[in-house]
Amino acid sequence: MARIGVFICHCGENISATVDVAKVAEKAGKLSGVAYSVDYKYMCSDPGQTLIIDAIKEHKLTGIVVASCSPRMHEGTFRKAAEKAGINPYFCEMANIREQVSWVHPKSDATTQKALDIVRTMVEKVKKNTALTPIKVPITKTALVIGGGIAGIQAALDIANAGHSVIMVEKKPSIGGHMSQLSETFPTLDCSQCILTPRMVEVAQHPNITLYTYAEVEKVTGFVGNFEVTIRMKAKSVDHSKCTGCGTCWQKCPSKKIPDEFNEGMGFRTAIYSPFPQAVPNKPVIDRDHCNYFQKGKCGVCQKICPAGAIDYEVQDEFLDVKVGAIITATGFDLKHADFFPEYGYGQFKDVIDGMMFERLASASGPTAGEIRRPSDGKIPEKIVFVACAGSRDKAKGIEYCSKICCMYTAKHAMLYKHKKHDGDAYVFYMDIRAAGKDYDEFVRRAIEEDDVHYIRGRVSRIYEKNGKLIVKGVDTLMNGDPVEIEADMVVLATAVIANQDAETVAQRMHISYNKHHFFAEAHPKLRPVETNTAGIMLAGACQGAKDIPETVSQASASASKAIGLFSSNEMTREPIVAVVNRQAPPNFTSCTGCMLCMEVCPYHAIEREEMKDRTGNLIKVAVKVNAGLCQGCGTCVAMCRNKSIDLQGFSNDQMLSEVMALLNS
Amino acid sequence: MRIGFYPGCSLEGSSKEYSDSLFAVAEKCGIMLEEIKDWSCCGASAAHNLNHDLALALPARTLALAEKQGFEEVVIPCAACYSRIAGTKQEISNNVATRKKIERYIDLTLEADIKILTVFEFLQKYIFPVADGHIVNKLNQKTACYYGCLYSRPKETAALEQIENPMEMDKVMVKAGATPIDWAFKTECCGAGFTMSRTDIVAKLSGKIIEDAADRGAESIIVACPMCHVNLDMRRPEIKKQLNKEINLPVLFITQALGLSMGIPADQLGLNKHYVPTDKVVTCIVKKEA
Amino acid sequence: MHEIIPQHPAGTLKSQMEEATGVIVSHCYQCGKCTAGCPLNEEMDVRPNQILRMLQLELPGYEDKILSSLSIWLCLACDTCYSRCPQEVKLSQVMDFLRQESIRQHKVNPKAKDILSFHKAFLDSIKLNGKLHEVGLTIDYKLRSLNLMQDVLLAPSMMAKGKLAIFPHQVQNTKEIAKIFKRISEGTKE
Amino acid sequence: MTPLQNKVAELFENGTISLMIGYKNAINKLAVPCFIDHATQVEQLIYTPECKGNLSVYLHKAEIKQAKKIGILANIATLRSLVQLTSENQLSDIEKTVITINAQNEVLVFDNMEKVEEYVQANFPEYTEEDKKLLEQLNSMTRAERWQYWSEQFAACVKCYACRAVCPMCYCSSCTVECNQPQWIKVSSETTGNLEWHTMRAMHLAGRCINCGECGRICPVGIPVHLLTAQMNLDIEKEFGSKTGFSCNSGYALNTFKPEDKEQFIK
Repeated sequence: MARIGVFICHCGENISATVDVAKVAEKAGKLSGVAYSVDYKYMCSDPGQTLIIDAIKEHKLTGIVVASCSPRMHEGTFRKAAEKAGINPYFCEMANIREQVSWVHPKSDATTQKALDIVRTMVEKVKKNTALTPIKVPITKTALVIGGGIAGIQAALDIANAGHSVIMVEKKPSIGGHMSQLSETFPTLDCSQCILTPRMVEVAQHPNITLYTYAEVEKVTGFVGNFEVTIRMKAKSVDHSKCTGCGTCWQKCPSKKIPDEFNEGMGFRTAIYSPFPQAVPNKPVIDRDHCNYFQKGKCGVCQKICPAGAIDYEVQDEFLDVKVGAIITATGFDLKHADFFPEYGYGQFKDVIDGMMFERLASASGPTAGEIRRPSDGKIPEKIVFVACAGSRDKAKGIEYCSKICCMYTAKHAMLYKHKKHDGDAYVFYMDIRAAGKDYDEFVRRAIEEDDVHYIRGRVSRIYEKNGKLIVKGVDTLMNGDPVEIEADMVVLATAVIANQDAETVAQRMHISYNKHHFFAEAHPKLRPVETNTAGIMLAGACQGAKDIPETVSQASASASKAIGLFSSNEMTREPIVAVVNRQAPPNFTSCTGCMLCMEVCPYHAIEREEMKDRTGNLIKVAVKVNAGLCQGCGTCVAMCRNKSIDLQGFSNDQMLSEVMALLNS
Repeated sequence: MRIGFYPGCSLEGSSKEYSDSLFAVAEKCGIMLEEIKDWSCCGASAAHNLNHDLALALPARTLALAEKQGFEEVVIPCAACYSRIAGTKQEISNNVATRKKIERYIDLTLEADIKILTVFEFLQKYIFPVADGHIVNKLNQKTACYYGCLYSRPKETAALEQIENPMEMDKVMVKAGATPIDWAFKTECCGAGFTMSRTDIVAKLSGKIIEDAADRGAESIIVACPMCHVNLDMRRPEIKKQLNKEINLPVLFITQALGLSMGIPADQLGLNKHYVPTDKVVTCIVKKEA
Repeated sequence: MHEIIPQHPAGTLKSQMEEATGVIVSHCYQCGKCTAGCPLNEEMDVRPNQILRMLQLELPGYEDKILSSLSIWLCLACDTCYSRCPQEVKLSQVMDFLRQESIRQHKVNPKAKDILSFHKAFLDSIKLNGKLHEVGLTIDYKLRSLNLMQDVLLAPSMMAKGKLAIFPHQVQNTKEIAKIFKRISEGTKE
Repeated sequence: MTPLQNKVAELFENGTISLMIGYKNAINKLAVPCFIDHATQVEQLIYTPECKGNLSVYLHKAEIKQAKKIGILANIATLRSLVQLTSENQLSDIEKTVITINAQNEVLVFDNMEKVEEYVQANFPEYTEEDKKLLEQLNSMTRAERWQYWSEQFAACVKCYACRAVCPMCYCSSCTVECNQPQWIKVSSETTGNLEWHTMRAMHLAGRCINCGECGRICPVGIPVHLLTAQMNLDIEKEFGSKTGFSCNSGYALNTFKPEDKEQFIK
């Protein structure tokens, strides 16, 4: 016989202002199976919890209903109290009479009645509750870091330094990411490569880090603590265990006219190449799409001259299966390119360039050795126009968000130009200046006040070329909307930060969600900003949204700490709110008929095929079972099952129907 | 299939040579165009400046007549008429209530599913497949292809693939043996409807266009819009005053230029009707090499 | 001509405009790209982005300033503004509306007289013939605008070039066109 | 000996099958199912237009499954249900040989489901004229009239569950209607409970019914119960473009999600 205790909370005035709590407590006390009922000002307070614990002990309660706020707030609190009092915590249920009643209705009898109705449904539910035990899952204490940019590097180093092993996968031939392409960084103007390369080397040399470059994650299965990952090791055509990185091969390679991605196409590389001098590892790969040997079947120069005999044309992509406990996704971003802005002539006029190209021009390791020279004729521009928001905050072009970093890098670009060409003119067309970071606004002011960069508030309508000059047609909205026409030698567009082209594929492979612009979605924008909705998969850097280096590094460390936290115990416990397939005595074993419809609809791939066999190994029946580690308790499978063979613990069909019947039979 | 033809008012008057040359080219290639019977004016900028319903009703009447007469496609060589009629078609097919209202005004029913062809689409679809056999001359000159506003904007009815740097006319001119130049004013506004009411503005805007074309070495300007033609050709005295210099750059309709490459006599193409003499264009022509 | 100018219900200029055109004024974030690309920005007394700004703020006096501006009559409807607007504000439709409202409230800028005369003469020609009669339009326009001497030298040469017809081309049933005008003027009065 | 009997005897003799499910004559020239486990019994086998029953329903029985090598005589509806059952993973552990007789009276033997699928696709059956007429009548009714019609029909139902027993797609070892903790469907035979039962059954068969019509034919009180699922099939074919019993790996229209689906919730 059930002995249920009902505890009605006033929540200060939050509930009692509109609900007659004393009346609810009184009426609840008369419900069948209710042995004790009381109201109290703050149930979640220490005395409130003590009241519950004492009542359970004193009245030998078998289950409790706490009528107060949303279970999101205090279910854990009250379940712990129940456990302390010696009953299974899953015999504690909450009736939400705050968010669902007092906050949304005026004071009236009907409001009190609704509160009572909700209490009654939960009383009926708790009568059907069963004791549940948390699920224990072992943890593989290895992290996978996808992406070797500054985000991945930071996360990998943090986890590795905490003593756990890390596998880093980078799709390019070298780690370093976009940061390795940058010239100097705001707001301190220190050299990007100078601060980055030591970190890259540290990754390569760290005993806890295994680095796979020129590799991609092919498949992810499993669940938090127990992921199984397949990595595609793309054929490098160079045996890195033999290669010494001497560089003879790329000096002699005859395919010399391949646009150099690292220099944003403003220079050339060879078919066998290492992307930049500070690359890690600084050993080459063969770009088969541009290699004469692979395209035309002749050449083979590199193989002939390699002193280490490291060149192998026959090698194929290989697949490696690894087990990891946590995954840090740090796949980075891309920039919107090409003819995106036809009115600005990007792609049409050589001297209309984007921000990343400017970084390469300003970089000491770039194609001009750090001198700002325009791509068309190599002349040093006398006048440069910088256009902010060239693609961002532009609904018509499909990118309505702010790219966040452009205000700062545009100020930096203008400043770098002025530092190198003192008598040059720099104009910035902007809509708003968003410089909200530490020392950021000071930086922009410095560009304006000390370096005499002309900021014009207004958007550019069109850029065209005439007599070797770029005519920039804009407007000064601070001067009564007067048109402004500038004859510039070079134009730098602050193009939008966008998600990687393959972001959607990556997200689908990882089973993580993403927004309409294909940036990966965090579990909660404020309270869980580095986790995804899939437990055990964290986000770092610009794959989640545009961000600058300081923010990227903080986020990387944050996600690393999530992984380290996970690895701090040998196993983890999970709420037992998972689906189960019923079990019956042989020869039925279960009422499941193995139609597998649930398997297809399960968003977490938590349902597996199960074969029932007799002692001699003969197959008797095919059914399904739920992997409790993967199941998130969403209940989709329950809805799909025709003969109710699958049920959700803690929210079983029986419990749900009891709740409904309690309402209907009132 | 019968191809409908909507000349619009200008092609019956000030830009008769556009219509004449289009028919000459079509005839040469064996394509028949049939005028929509009893068509009326599209309302031009006057209607949409003063009354939105009228700006829909006038084009709708013509569309309804074309449908009634069984045309599946209608060629509209005038850019202004094209813009008004394509815009009307779009608005009517997007909004049932508007369609019902307009049907009441014009006392005709319409489906608004007729295909409207610009002169570029017409040339591409019907003339290009057979043109090579008819092109006997090479225009042998640098031309500036001028598209103006009405083909390129608004984006909902734009008849051009790249609205900031269209190439449709340039392709036709390459076919005719000319060398289209890359220039900056392909889709800038010429002043359009202000041709009579604000000649000063027309002179200013059209002057910039002519000047840029001349600066970049064009020997002729090619247009596909009667308003552009009037402003660029007829308003030369005002433009001369505005620029303080005389630029004798002839302005040809696209069909006139194509007609010349097909060996159609200049008179038949109406070249004698222009204000800026077109002799230079004609003298540039050489026989196409076999 | 006045009879075919639509009648609008009461409400602020902004709310009437938004209802009639579907354009939402708050979408404009004042980047100024419309003004930057406008071929006549230099001639305008109130710049395109400023017209939207005034509609956004709705401060006293702004409605009059908009409706009596020359800018709304200078707009050529070339749509350069809309085609490049990052927020897809259909400014040309706003201008169409404002012109009609300016006539209705008798606030047409005196400097726009010629432009309005031309539009009216144009529509009258259509109302009469179903098609535009250029000679008729020219004479009508000259009478309305009193620009009697303008283009006097042009007409004979146009006629000589066969570019002008002395007698109008007409649609077969000109009454049909007149009826459409009548129905619209009645319809818009409702 | 008919060609069918010869063929089946041959299959027994060469060890292809150890149990044959077919039809035999009963009184009043009715065809009833028969189960043969030896070549000597093949002379009972008949195949006449009366052989309408859907024999695939027996494949779920534990006793039949024990036979290991099963031969089954299949009319077109049975073939279709075999295809549908395969797509629902119900026949993967049964070794079966499928025998049918085509329009030219030739005996065809299929040793795998691909061939069955091919045959079904080439000979896909239409609805009978009678069913078409009835559906048309039902569809021309107003909603209220239709409710009235079915209420009257189901008032006569005695809940004998023959419709379920004869249905090859009702293969659950325990049916929801018998689930009593919680009890979803009223068990007593009265109109509301009857409507509940038939509505639930129709929903469970939505997009799965293979239109054999057995449920309607078997009903002792003559309710055309098969029309419910027949109409549902038409709707699903229209909405999702999928036919039942047409492909062995088509997936189920009501739980298949595609990126191009117009609903946004899955994205």
